Amino acid sequence: MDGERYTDVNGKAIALDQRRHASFCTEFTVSSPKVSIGKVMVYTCSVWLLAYAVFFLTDNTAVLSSAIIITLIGMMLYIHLVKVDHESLLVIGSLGVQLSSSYASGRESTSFIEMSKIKDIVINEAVHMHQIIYYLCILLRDPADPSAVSSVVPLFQSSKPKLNCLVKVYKSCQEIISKC
Amino acid sequence: MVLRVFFPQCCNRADSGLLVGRWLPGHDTAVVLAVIHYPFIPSHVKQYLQQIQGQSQVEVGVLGSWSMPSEKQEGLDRFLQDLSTIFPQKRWLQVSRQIGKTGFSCRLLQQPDKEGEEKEEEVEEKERIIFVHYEQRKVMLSQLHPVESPTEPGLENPSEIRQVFWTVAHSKPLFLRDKYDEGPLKLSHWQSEGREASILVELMKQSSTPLCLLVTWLLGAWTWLTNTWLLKLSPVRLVSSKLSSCVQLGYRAAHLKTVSSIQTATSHTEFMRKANILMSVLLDVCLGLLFMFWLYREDRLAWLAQSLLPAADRVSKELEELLQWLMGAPAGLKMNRALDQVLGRFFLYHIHLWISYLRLLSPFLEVILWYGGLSAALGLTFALSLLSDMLALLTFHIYCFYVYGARLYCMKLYGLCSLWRLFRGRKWNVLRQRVDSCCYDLDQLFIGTLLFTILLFLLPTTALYYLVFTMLRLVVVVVQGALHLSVDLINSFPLFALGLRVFTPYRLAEGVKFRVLSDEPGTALHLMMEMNALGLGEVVQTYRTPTYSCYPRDSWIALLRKLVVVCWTGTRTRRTRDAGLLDPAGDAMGSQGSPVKRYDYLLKFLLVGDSDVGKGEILDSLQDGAAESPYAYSSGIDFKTTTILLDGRRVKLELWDTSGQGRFCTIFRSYSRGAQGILLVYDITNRWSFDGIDRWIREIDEHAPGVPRILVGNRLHLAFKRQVPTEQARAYAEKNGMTFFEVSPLCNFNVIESFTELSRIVLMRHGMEKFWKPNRVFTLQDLCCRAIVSCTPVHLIDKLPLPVAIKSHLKSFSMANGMNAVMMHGRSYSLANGPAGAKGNSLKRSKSIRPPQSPPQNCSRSNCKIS
Amino acid sequence: MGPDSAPGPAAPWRKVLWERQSFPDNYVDERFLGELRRNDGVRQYRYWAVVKEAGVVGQQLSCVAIFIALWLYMEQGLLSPEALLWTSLTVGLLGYALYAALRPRLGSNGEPRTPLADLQTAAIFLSFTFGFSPVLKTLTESVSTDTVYAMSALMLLAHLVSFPYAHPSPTGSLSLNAALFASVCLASRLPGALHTFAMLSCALLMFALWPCLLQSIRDNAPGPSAWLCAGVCLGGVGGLGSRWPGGAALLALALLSVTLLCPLLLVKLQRHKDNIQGPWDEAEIHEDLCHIPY
Amino acid sequence: MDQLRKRAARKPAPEADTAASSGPNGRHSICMVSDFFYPNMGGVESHIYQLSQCLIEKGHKVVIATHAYGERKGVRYLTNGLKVYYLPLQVMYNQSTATTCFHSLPLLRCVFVREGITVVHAHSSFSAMAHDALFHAKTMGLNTVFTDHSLFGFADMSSVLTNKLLTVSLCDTNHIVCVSYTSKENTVLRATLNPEIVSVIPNAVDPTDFTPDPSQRQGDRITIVVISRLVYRKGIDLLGGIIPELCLKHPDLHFLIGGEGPKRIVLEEVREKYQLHDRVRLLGALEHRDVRGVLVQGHIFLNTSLTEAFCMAIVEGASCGLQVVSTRVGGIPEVLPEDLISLCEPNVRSLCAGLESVIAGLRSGAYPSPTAIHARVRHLYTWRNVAERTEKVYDRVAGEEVLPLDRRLLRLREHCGPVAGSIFAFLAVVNFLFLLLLQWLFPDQVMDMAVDASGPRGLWGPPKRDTMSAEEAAAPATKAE
Repeated sequence: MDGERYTDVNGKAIALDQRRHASFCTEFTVSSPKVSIGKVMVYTCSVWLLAYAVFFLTDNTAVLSSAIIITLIGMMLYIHLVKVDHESLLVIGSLGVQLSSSYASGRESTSFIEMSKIKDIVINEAVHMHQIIYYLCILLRDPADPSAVSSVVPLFQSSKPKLNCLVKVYKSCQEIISKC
Repeated sequence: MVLRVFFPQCCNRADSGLLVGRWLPGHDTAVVLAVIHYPFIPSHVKQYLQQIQGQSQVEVGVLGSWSMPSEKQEGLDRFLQDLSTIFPQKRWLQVSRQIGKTGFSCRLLQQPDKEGEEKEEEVEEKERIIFVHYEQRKVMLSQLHPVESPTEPGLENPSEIRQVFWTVAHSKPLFLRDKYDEGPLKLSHWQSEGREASILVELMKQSSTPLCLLVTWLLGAWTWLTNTWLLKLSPVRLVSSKLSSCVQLGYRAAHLKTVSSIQTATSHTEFMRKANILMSVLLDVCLGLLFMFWLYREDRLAWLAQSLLPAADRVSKELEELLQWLMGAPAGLKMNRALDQVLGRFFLYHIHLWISYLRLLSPFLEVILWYGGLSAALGLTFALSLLSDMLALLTFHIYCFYVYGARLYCMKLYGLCSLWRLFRGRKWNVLRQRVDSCCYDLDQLFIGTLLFTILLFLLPTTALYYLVFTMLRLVVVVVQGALHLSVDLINSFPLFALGLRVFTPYRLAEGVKFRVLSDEPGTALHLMMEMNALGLGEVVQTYRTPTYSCYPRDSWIALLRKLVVVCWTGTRTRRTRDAGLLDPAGDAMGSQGSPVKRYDYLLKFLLVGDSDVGKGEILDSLQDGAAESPYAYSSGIDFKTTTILLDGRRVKLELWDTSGQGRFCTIFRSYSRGAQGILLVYDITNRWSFDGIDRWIREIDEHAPGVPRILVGNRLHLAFKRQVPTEQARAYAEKNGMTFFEVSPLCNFNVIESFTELSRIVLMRHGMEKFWKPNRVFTLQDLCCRAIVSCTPVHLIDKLPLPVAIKSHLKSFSMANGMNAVMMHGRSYSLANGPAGAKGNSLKRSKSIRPPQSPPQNCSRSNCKIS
Repeated sequence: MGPDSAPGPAAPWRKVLWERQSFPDNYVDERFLGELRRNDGVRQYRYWAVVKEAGVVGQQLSCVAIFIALWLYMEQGLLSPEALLWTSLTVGLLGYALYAALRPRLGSNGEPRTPLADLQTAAIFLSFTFGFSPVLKTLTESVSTDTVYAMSALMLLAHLVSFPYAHPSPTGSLSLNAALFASVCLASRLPGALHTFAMLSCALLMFALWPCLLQSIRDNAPGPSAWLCAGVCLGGVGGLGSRWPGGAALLALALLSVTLLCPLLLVKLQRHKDNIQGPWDEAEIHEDLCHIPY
Repeated sequence: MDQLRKRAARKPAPEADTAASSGPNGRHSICMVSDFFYPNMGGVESHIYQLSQCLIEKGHKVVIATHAYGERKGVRYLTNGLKVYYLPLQVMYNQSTATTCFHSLPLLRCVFVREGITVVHAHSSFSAMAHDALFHAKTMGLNTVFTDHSLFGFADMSSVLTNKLLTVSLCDTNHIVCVSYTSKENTVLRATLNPEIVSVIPNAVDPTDFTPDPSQRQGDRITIVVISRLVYRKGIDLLGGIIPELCLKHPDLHFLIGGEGPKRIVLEEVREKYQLHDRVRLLGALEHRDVRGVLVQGHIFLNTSLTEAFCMAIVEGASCGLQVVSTRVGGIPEVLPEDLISLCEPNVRSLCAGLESVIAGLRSGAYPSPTAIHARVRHLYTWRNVAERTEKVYDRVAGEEVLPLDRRLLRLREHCGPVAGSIFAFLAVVNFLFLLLLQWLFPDQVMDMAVDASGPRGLWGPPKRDTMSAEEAAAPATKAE
């Protein structure tokens, strides 16, 4: 963990945590800021107030209850499916690369890619929404002919770090891959 | 290089001994399977390993030594090192645990095979070794996805994890040995508790065999029954294919067959499939029994039976009211009174018919229901499909209405489309696949406009009927679709797989994930390998048993298309034609032998001649001629494609049948555009048709000058009442510089030959040889064919003892040479472009036409003499 | 900002790209836009010639008016279908005689139609019209009257718009079809089947055959044709005026504006014409490439 | 408003000093914008590609922005690290994007900012994207250059409208490049420009691609080669008239026609009517690399265009040593010296006469050998020369100052007339506000600068691999950091 401050493509601050388990095994964790209680409170309160206003005008309680339920469900879905707290990339030399992302609700989704399937790890450029960003991605080797690229696995999809952060990750990945 | 050691968790605390396992080929990876504790006798170890290898095709070996810190420590290391000499290995692991350290420490001894002084070299920095701990039981039982072939995943895919899984899974015999039994060796590895349960399983397996046999026999009987001639009759077959209950029956039978097969499932997928099917059948039957239990209490059946008939009556009454409403001014729509009345009466009559049928049916209804209810014993699905069938039968009249409405509406729409084109003074050009402008005659315009107006004013009436009945049909179909969907669900639901996934998630593994256990400096890296359970959606997708209802009858999209698009079939075919027809590089040169096409040249021929001279017969006689429907009605044109062999080249012909009436000369004009050859057809039993040829030739010279043409006398099989003598026809052909044929599509005589010659002339005229002769190396087959043809008349080829394919090939060759001959003596080509063509070109080309090899006369004679 | 500094070199500037010249790229010669030409090939119109040409439009307009007037007569029962039939028959025969008389002199366009073919066509016309007239009668009875009027008005307008005024014969498909459509709509509102039949045959005479005759007359005798047009116009105004004065007034206005006012405007506005030609213009192909001599 | 004006006034400053920082060694960073680029093939496309390559050789930084072609979207790298942005914009009508004046601003701004663009160079007046780019660049305070590749008439309504649009979009463009003097006159008239800011820089051909090879010719015949899209503007109807006349006169005359298009029907009809199937060969659409192989088979190159700004085809033909016969339209008379080309009026008779004379000359062997012709033509038009002259334009443009918003509005008003002027002034204001919004949402400093991969001074050292895809490209780029 070094002092350098990183931001994502929208300028929000993110933290990059690099942990070396061994000379050939490194784990990067990009953690985006936690979901702020205050903001959530503001949103929910605003929605509920609105619902209450409607209820006040047309006094049927269905509006109120439905508003409450909808906000609750929406929040649940949000923290369970959308909001990613931190994404981590575990590079184990000669064994493989493991990407995992943990959601705000604590749900973890992990996938492991063997070294034999990986062709290279590169930084790529892409058009995202209406801006053009750099992103880190793993090139999978095509089993048919080893020189070709069958598909691309983008890394750190939810928290999109900026170039300097990517370069840092990229360099140490490259050195591990090149060593083994 | 980094060394991976897969270490079973259960051996963490085992006392010291030998590590038994396997080095994975292609990776420097060691899979530790068990630890043999000493004291032991090396020879025992070796033979034990031998027999293990015998039982499981895994080359298990001694990997190294394992030392657990305890008292009587002294001399242990020395001893362990000596072991390495006893079990000669290329690489020798020395894994040991120190007290107070969680991590292992490991030394790797390399020793050359040759008997030299044992050079021992220690791995300098410990981090070069990864210990991957795994849970033996889970790994043994789990199945990695996507599932692959059960053979060893060795060279074809170097995936390391898969190899580890394979190794562990296949060394079951080693685990089945009990630790505590009286063997010479003591091992520590995972082993199953609860032997009794497994014994029970064995007993069940034994007992299930005769049951399976019984079921198989029953099934055999059933299949025999279905294959009896009675059920082979086409109507029965058709009906049974339409009745979803029959389909369901056959489907279940197939299922039972798979389940009750005696040989054990070898591969994972097969096993899962069987289990799933079994579960779904069981579930199905249980539901069915429940249903029956509900159905047969406090005579719901009778109540159903009584309520059914009134319901049907109500439906039909509703329909009648609907029709009455339609026959009035529905929703204030202005409809044509007369047509409205006619249609309404027609449909009303149908309803009456229907009601009378129902009345006939009524007394037996309850019995039918009772027996139908029994079918639920075969499973709920069966009952459901039976229900849908009954629904289909009860709403047959709605279906009829729908069909009538649709047809009427389609016809109207076609008419309006083409007449609208005429209204704007356009016409659809088939060859170009686009709308061209053309000037019609005055009377054409007048009549067309009259018809257009009439149709336009009648359209809303029919459209309304179509709409209403489509709606009705849609309701019925939706209900049926829901039934089918539920049946499908029960049929294909992978219950067993889901159970596995829920209760023992590790059984269906999507992959693995690693957890870093301890990274204290100085020791090797320790990882924990865990299973990544398969997602539920994945499970359902993978193990869903395929069902019969995947075919479009039940898929909603297809169904909607059937409902809505019925009236656009015409346009659909046209669009498909777009793709199919002449490629943008439209001329025969453009389409020269690109390998993807299944033909070398694409030629467009026109069959012209007066009406009913049998152009249609000629086309129909082409067995492989793929027919294309006319692009819209009132065109009177359709075309077939066939592929002929010409001198060893595949030539694809598009044969356009212009309808004979003279009125269509405008259309004929547009066709003659792309046409590269014309067959003038007349009927030898019909004098007029022969005289009509003059007019056609004039037409051709006007619209398509110089296009090669041949004269074809049709219906040779009616030669006994011929009115056109052959000699006269041939003389006429000579005069007009055409080649002449008399064909008979009935006995398939000379038809293909005539096409072949025409295409040969056309290709010659396009100067095709220049394209294929130089870059063409004669295959041995071609040379042989030439040799044979040069000494065999064409009619003898059939008698040659050769396979059919080669015969046709030979024929094509002999035809080729024969044609050249005909063309030479009948100077057909040089005159073919008589009036319109430029003399200079034609003369000079006639020289260039001369075929290189002079063909033997006899075969050409034979060609012409036969006719 | 001036051109990039370059001393006026000795060699004069040439308008070529293939030789390097010592002038800056953005050099502007005094011969710049030298080949710009304005308004060449603009033909000057003379007023009366234009009026004569516009007469054809007027007469077509009034043809429609006459048709409408006839229809009005029929609808109000002031004109019996038999009378209409006989008159149209006689007129048709006269017209055909005139046409036949004129034809050999114009000659030369394709093969001449034989009288037999003409007879056949006429037979087809009559038989189809007669056969369909009952159907047509019931066709629009359930459709409200104003709809029919609107439709037919629209169609007549389409007929007038898409009528090939330069060469009335052969009549353009769209215009003829539109006219026939309108006449069918109108005829179907008439009281009896015979009325419909008469109306349709009259429409045929007026919209299909009259243009051919007019064309041949124009080709042969330009002088009389102008008076013919004038006569038709007067007839239209008069015929319409006898039933519907307001419409007649409108028609008269329209005729005046079309035949006199618009040409006046055209001639007046000629002076303000200003179009630019130059070497950049797309060359247009003059000769007729359909039949090249050989 | 005044602080808006302040922003506007302040806006050019960073651009200016970047220009200054790259000023002394005269290194510009240029963004070529056009709808037409590879995989679409044609004159404009090859012009952009070759020009960019030469500019990269000269040490400038060049990126290309075009719209996405089917699967080809995102960022790609071509030879020498020439970076191409295939932006996902909606294509409306034959490969030209739909324009709303605004929706392309965010992406184009992103490109301009992250590449540190100093000069925006738009191509082809048919491309809506190019006009958008000019508009946005002016809003962002960048200098702009526009290259016009095509001629327009003034006769009909549509051309009046398009000319008005061109007037508006070129009204504050710093410099305009035309490919021939005729095209310059045309553009000046259409856009009512000051002719001083219009430079004439012809297209070029790569002479090494088009070398003669007389051995390919067949001695027993005379072959006339025609290579063009088979459309009306290329005068295919004339060709259809020419073919039968000449073929009837000269039995040893053969036609070789490459290209595809709606007018193919005409030629096929002629061929069928006169049975010239073995003398007139329609080759269909040709790849650019096949063109030379077709050209060298012929003796005469025929061009029947009805309008051409600068006909590259005849230069290619001449470079392959063919005798060129062409119509005297547009800029064609300026292209080749009189002895290499014989010009005819655009009608069948004159073209036939010209061809007759050339054929006679060929029979009598009056013309110089193909190699001689090639030797003369090869030095006429080279991309290096084009690049040098374009560089001059850039140098001149980079110095000029960009009008702030208020003066820009005034200029629009007085230059494009009260109606259109005020409309577009309004649009410009809206665009400016939109830009401010974007700058507030995604500030420039948040965007990370793109690594410069192009050219000798790029980060990849000497370019070695051809057409590398973005992934492989970006990897070394970041390695080198």
